[in-house]
Amino acid sequence: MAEFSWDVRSPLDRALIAGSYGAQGDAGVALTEIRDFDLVQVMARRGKAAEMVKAAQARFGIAAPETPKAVDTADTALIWSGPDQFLVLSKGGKHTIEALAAAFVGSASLSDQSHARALISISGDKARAMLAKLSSIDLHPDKFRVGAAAATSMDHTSITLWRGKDRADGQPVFNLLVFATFAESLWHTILDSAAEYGVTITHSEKLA
Amino acid sequence: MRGDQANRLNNGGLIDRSAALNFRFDGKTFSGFKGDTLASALVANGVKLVGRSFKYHRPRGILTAGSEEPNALVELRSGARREPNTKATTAELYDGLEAASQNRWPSLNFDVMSINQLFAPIFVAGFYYKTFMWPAKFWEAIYEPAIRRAAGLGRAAGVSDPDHYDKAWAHCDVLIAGSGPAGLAAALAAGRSGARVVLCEEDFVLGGRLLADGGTIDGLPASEWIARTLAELSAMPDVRIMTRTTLFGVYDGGTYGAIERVNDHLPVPPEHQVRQRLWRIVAKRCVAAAGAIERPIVFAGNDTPGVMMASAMRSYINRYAATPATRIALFTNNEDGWRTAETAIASGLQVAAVIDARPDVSPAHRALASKSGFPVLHGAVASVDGGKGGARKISVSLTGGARAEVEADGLAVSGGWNPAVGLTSYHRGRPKWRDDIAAFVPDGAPPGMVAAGAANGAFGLGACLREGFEAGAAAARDAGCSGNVGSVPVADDEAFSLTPLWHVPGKGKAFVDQQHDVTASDVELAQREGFESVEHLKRYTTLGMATDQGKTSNVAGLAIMAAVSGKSVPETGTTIYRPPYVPVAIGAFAGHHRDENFHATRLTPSHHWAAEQGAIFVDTGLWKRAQWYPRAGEKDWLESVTREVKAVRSGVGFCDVSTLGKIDVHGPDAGAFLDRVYINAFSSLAVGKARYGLMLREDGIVYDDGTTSRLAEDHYFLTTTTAKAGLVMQHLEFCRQVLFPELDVQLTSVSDQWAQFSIAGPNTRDLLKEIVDPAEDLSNEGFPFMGAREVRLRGGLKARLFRISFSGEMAFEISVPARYGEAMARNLMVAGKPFGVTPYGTEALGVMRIEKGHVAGPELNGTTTAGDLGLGKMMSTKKDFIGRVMAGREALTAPNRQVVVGIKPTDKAHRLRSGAHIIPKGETPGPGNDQGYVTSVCFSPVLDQWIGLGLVERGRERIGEIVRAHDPLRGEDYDVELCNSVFYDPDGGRQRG
Amino acid sequence: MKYSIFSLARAALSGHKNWKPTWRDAAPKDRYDVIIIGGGGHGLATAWFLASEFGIRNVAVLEKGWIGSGNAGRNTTIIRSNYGLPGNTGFYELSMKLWERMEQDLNYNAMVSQRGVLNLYHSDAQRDAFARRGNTMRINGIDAELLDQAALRKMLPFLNFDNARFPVQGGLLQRRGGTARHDAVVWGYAHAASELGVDIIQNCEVTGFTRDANGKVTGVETSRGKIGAGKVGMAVAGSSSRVAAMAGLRLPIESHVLQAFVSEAIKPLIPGVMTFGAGHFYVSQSDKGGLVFGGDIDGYNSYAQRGNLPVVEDVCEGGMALIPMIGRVRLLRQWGGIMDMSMDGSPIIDKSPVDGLYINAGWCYGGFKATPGSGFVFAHLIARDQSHKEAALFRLDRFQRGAMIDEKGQGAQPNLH
Amino acid sequence: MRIVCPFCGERELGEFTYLGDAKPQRPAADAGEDAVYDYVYLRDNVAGPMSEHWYHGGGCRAWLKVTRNTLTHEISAVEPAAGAGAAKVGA
Repeated sequence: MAEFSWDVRSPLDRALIAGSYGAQGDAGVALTEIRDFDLVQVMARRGKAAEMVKAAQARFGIAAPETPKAVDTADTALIWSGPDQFLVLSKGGKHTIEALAAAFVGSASLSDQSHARALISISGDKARAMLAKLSSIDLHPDKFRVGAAAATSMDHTSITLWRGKDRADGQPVFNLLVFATFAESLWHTILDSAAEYGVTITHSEKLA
Repeated sequence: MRGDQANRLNNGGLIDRSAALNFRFDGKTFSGFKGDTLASALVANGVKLVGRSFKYHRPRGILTAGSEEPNALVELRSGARREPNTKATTAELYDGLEAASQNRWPSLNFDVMSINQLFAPIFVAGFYYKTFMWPAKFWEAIYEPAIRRAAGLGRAAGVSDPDHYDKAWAHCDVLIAGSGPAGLAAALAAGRSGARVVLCEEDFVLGGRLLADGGTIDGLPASEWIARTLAELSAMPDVRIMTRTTLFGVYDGGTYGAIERVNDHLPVPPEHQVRQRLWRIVAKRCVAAAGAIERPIVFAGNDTPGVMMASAMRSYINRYAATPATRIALFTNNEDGWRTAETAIASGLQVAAVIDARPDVSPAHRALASKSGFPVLHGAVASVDGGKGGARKISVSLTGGARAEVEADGLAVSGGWNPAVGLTSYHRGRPKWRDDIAAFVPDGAPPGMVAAGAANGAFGLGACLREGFEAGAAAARDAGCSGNVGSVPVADDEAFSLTPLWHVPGKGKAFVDQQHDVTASDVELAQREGFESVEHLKRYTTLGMATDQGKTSNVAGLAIMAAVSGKSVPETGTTIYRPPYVPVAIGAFAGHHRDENFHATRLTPSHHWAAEQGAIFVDTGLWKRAQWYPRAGEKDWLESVTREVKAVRSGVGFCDVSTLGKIDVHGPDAGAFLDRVYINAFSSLAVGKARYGLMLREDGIVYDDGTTSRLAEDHYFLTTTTAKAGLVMQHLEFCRQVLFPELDVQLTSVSDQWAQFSIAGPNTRDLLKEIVDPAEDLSNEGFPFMGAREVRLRGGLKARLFRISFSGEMAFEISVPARYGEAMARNLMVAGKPFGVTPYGTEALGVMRIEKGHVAGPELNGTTTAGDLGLGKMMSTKKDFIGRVMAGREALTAPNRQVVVGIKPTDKAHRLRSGAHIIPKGETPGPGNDQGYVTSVCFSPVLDQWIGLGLVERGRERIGEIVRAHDPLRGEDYDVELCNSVFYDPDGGRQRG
Repeated sequence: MKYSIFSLARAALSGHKNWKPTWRDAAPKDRYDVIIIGGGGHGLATAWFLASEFGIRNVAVLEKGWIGSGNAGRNTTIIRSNYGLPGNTGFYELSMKLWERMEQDLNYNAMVSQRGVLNLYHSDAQRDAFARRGNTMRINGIDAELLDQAALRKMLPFLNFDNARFPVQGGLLQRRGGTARHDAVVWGYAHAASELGVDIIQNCEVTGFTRDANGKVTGVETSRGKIGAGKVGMAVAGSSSRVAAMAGLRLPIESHVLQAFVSEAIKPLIPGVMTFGAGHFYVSQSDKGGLVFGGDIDGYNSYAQRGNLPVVEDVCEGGMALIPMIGRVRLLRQWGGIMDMSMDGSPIIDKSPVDGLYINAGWCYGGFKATPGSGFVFAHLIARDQSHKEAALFRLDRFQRGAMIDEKGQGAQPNLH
Repeated sequence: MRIVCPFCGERELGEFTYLGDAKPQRPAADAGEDAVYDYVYLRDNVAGPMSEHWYHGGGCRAWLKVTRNTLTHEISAVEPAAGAGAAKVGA
């Protein structure tokens, strides 16, 4: 019998080189890839939006977002991803599609997206300047506040973007989910856009 | 000519005399200062001859001090960074700058092509339309190449642009174009209101005309007021001031285009930085405070070097402390022009005379003239003598008919001012005429935009400040910002009295459009020949089509047309204003998207593994797919592909097919939904089964195909072709949201969730047994052909397994979550080693599908019906589905349609090529017997010959017929046999076994 | 007035004071045998062919603005006959042959320049599609060559072969393709038609049709009064639906905006016409020196004659991807025209369901190259009440019959053609 | 051009894909060939305000009905397609 190893590789496994990139000096942008997460798309069935919200409340203890927002619980983030649908982002297998199935029976359809996306956290005092090159939406601190989310595009590629809690140093944090097969390409575009500000690159196993 | 800034004043100017910069023009070294433009540095060095004109190669100097410059165009920089047609008047000086004059040979001073001037009597507007017609063949061979070589201006680098560009978005409440008094006042008011403000200034310093003309604002000298204002604006966190940035276009929904010259003031951009950045600015309101452009008066010799706009002369003297001439004459038809005389005197220059076309001159100016000892001549400049060395003598027609001559080496001209109506006219608003200033002012501006200050025809400083301030305050208010705007900056309003004068009749060439060499008589000729509409005038004479887009010439041209056609200027009207306001580098519009970054790249989950294996990749849409896996010693791709096919057909191979579109279709009505989008039924599909489905467009033509499996009562897993994945998703969402909203169905793309591999060949089951948990029944009974279900793999991982075959072999497709994709490829190699497992690429996949007669992209070409593809029987007659009705139209069901058929050369050694046409034997090829063509070909290792599929008229009725494959493009014509499209295992025993 | 170098030289002696108008600016008469609505290239060519080939000289061309003010004066001036489907192939070649003799026919230099049109391919599938098309052309007696990368490297060394996302692999070349000076085509037809007695009436907007009791069109109502006509032909691409609606017709046409661009004039850089196969970009260089380029339509219905930034960017991205040496060349001017986008990407030249009204429409963005051919076959249709054989498939009812001529295979979605 | 997506807010043109006139309604299964021909091929080709289908494919994937003036590109109304956000139907 042959020996297998089912080791996982993130879509950025090859492209991400931890360290610094671009202009020397204090890095204006920090990029962190967050690896190995569970992500489930929850879509309300026809006429069942209210039931889905109720089911989410029961399961997560908070209301699922009905407008473009991301809400956090202790161990998950619920991120709006379209009308009557949201993503459940978590780590550690507590909220896998199997774990959630029972909660949404009859109210929503679930689709596993855990492997369909890469998750990149972008922060730093030049994060907005860099994102302005890629995103057509207004990320002004008063317009895109902590917890704001958007289903949008970067570089003609669909993404989900939401603003996390500010870093300890007060700098903003933007989380970005990109389709896995586009991830390497977008990553290079991000690096290209960020190079003039200086970049620090890391990866993490933890949700921010 | 001396290289030591002989024409630099000892004091004054906004230049940094501590920062001397060396530069080269036409190979000669000069020096200038930080704060200079190339033009001002040339002026300071006494350089008058800067370029040659487009058609007549006339010597030209510097006419203006801004982006409206028609004459002083140079090739800036060298080598790969050479930029043709760069305006010396806006090129910021840097140390080491290199510039060369253009459109001359062999040199600027001695230009052979100036011989064109001798032919000027023939080279009138539109002359080329009337000749060069005979002999017909001579146009491409002789005339046109000569014309092309003579035309054009500068030379492009001719090699790849080494610099980088990017693009960015900005958002604001109030966008302001221009930082003159109106723009700064607008920014103050809007900023104080609390609005988010973006102010764009094309210059590298803020201030606009204040920089040259000064003035007193709020009791402060203009320079101090600018500094104070800048300090106040800089303290506002939501006010963004962008210098070196030109707002060039207005698009829909409050979207504006701007170009930022980030590093054009440096020899090369610093590392990691771009040369230029394209901004898309989204603004709720926009204040167009782009100022006005002083207009020339058309008279003979008005293109002589040394003739300069009066305001430009002030700019060179006051802003740059550079004197364009030592003895200056002024020709004006308005009060404002006199400022140049004042400036000249204040700077210690001689004023030779003021020629004023108006009947009266103010007492103050008359007093100035007598005090300074220069004559005031009532009349107009009739001609200028001088050549490439510059103006020498000016002859004047005095009111009343007498003539006078004035000796001067510089002539300042002011014909009044034209508001910069470009931005406000880009939504096809036509500017309206104002008699009092004899100029067009904005009208019909795009929604949300308002003009203020000189751009709106308000020429006094006080008025500019008031209009700008009010416009800024109103814009902020409209955008919902209500902070206290404070008080409006105050300044006096200068008088502006003007008597319109466009053209001084006389002998000699009088230029309207200096860059394109359009003369007043060209305009008259156009009128005579019926090109009286301003658009005809423009097109016939090329007036206003040069790199300055007629900023200094259009209004004069149409005024002259108005005069000769007996109409008023407003009746004559303007041409359509089009963006960009200034020419913008194509590279900036492209930004990051060039070379390998032109489009995004999608990588399959096993990409890096395949790369390790040495795979050759092919672009398929955005995807990189492994095309084949060459091995040492293989002489070409065909040998590799043939090996891969043989390995699959005799053993087992696998191929990453993750590029297929994959869609989760959920919901109680999922089956009913699929019944409507596919021609065949899916509601009847049993859970655990897969079925091939065909989708039509509503016009009855085949759209896409793929296998769809039912994983649960309310869950289907649909696959699409690689090419159509995104479009099918969009189409299905349209069906779900628009056409059939009553159905309870949900769609999610899971294309990226699953790494999917096709495993094919007689040993497939043996290999799978190594991978799949032994508890799973993979026998023909336990997992029959077209079965589909979730299985557990060794190690516990869950996967989806589909018993489907594209190759015609015993085959499965297996899906694992994508992050396991690479491990899957490695594990298949390990597990398959005993069976000789072979990874195969898209070429082998294609070979096997052709051998099997499966249709793909070349056959699903957007014009074929299900019947054409031999799939007509799949069309259900028991239900409605997209495309059902239109598929029944007569021409789509005609018996003589071209249908899919197999094709093979009768000579087994002959290669078959796609794109060859099918012609009946014994006939001469022509449109009447062109019966179809070869769509797909491959070398079939099984048949040991080239085979293919084709679309051939009545093909299925003609199996066995020998026809010609006619391929004149490749010089081939050979016999082929029409045959059954399934070349391999026609009864399908292998895939079912 | 005969144009030649001699007449020019003579005129020069008299200071060019004796030139007559290129065409007579006519006032409308009460009635014409044929009225052509639309003073663009197609309408004027139709009038000229009616007069010169079919002996019908009592013709008026009605133009709501100035002649050539529509798409005739807004296109990127390309001429070619490299089509692949029956209906198109023969028609565009007929047109090409007329281009080749136009200047002598009209005594007007329209600067027809057969500098070659090259369509680039970047994949095997594209090559195969071009091979199919090129062979169709050859079978129809049209020149076509399939070039590989090596040939292109020699011919156009500046293309991005080695650093490209989608490397150029080869191209389909029609050497007889090229460009022509668009405005001059309009003026040339106007000049020649006017010489034969055709009335060219500018600033005359058609506002309706007059019909008899049987519904037959008897003339038009215009901003300059009623004008009677035996037959009325419309050649108003961009406005076809609006004019047809005056006769109560709905057409299989949508109006879309196509943007086009010109750069500053530079010395000769790009020899022929080329089309990028992996993005939306095509380019040629005008005799004046500007790079004339364009790409895809904006994609939404529009009569605004202007477009938006995403397409500008898309086109320039294509340009930079293909020809990275144009990065520092500056875009000088952008504009937009209204395209009659038909449901299969091919034109309609047919009698309309309304007696006496003839339709010439649906040119998508390919109308310029069709100008002489369109004029000829439309004149034929109007004069003989029968389609010319090379226009026999451009029927209005082809959509009802399922006989579309869909080169791109995009179906009834005009913005994809 | 910018479209206010009822779900996402104002977004730029590049996020949307155009389909066309939203007025034609897909005929019933038994409507016959002429009705379907009309639906598939004939257009009013409105010069002025027109109701159109746009797809927010670069965002929330909702199909929208946008009222837009084809002469000026001005957008006066945006509403979701009947089945976009249909989970709220009857809720």
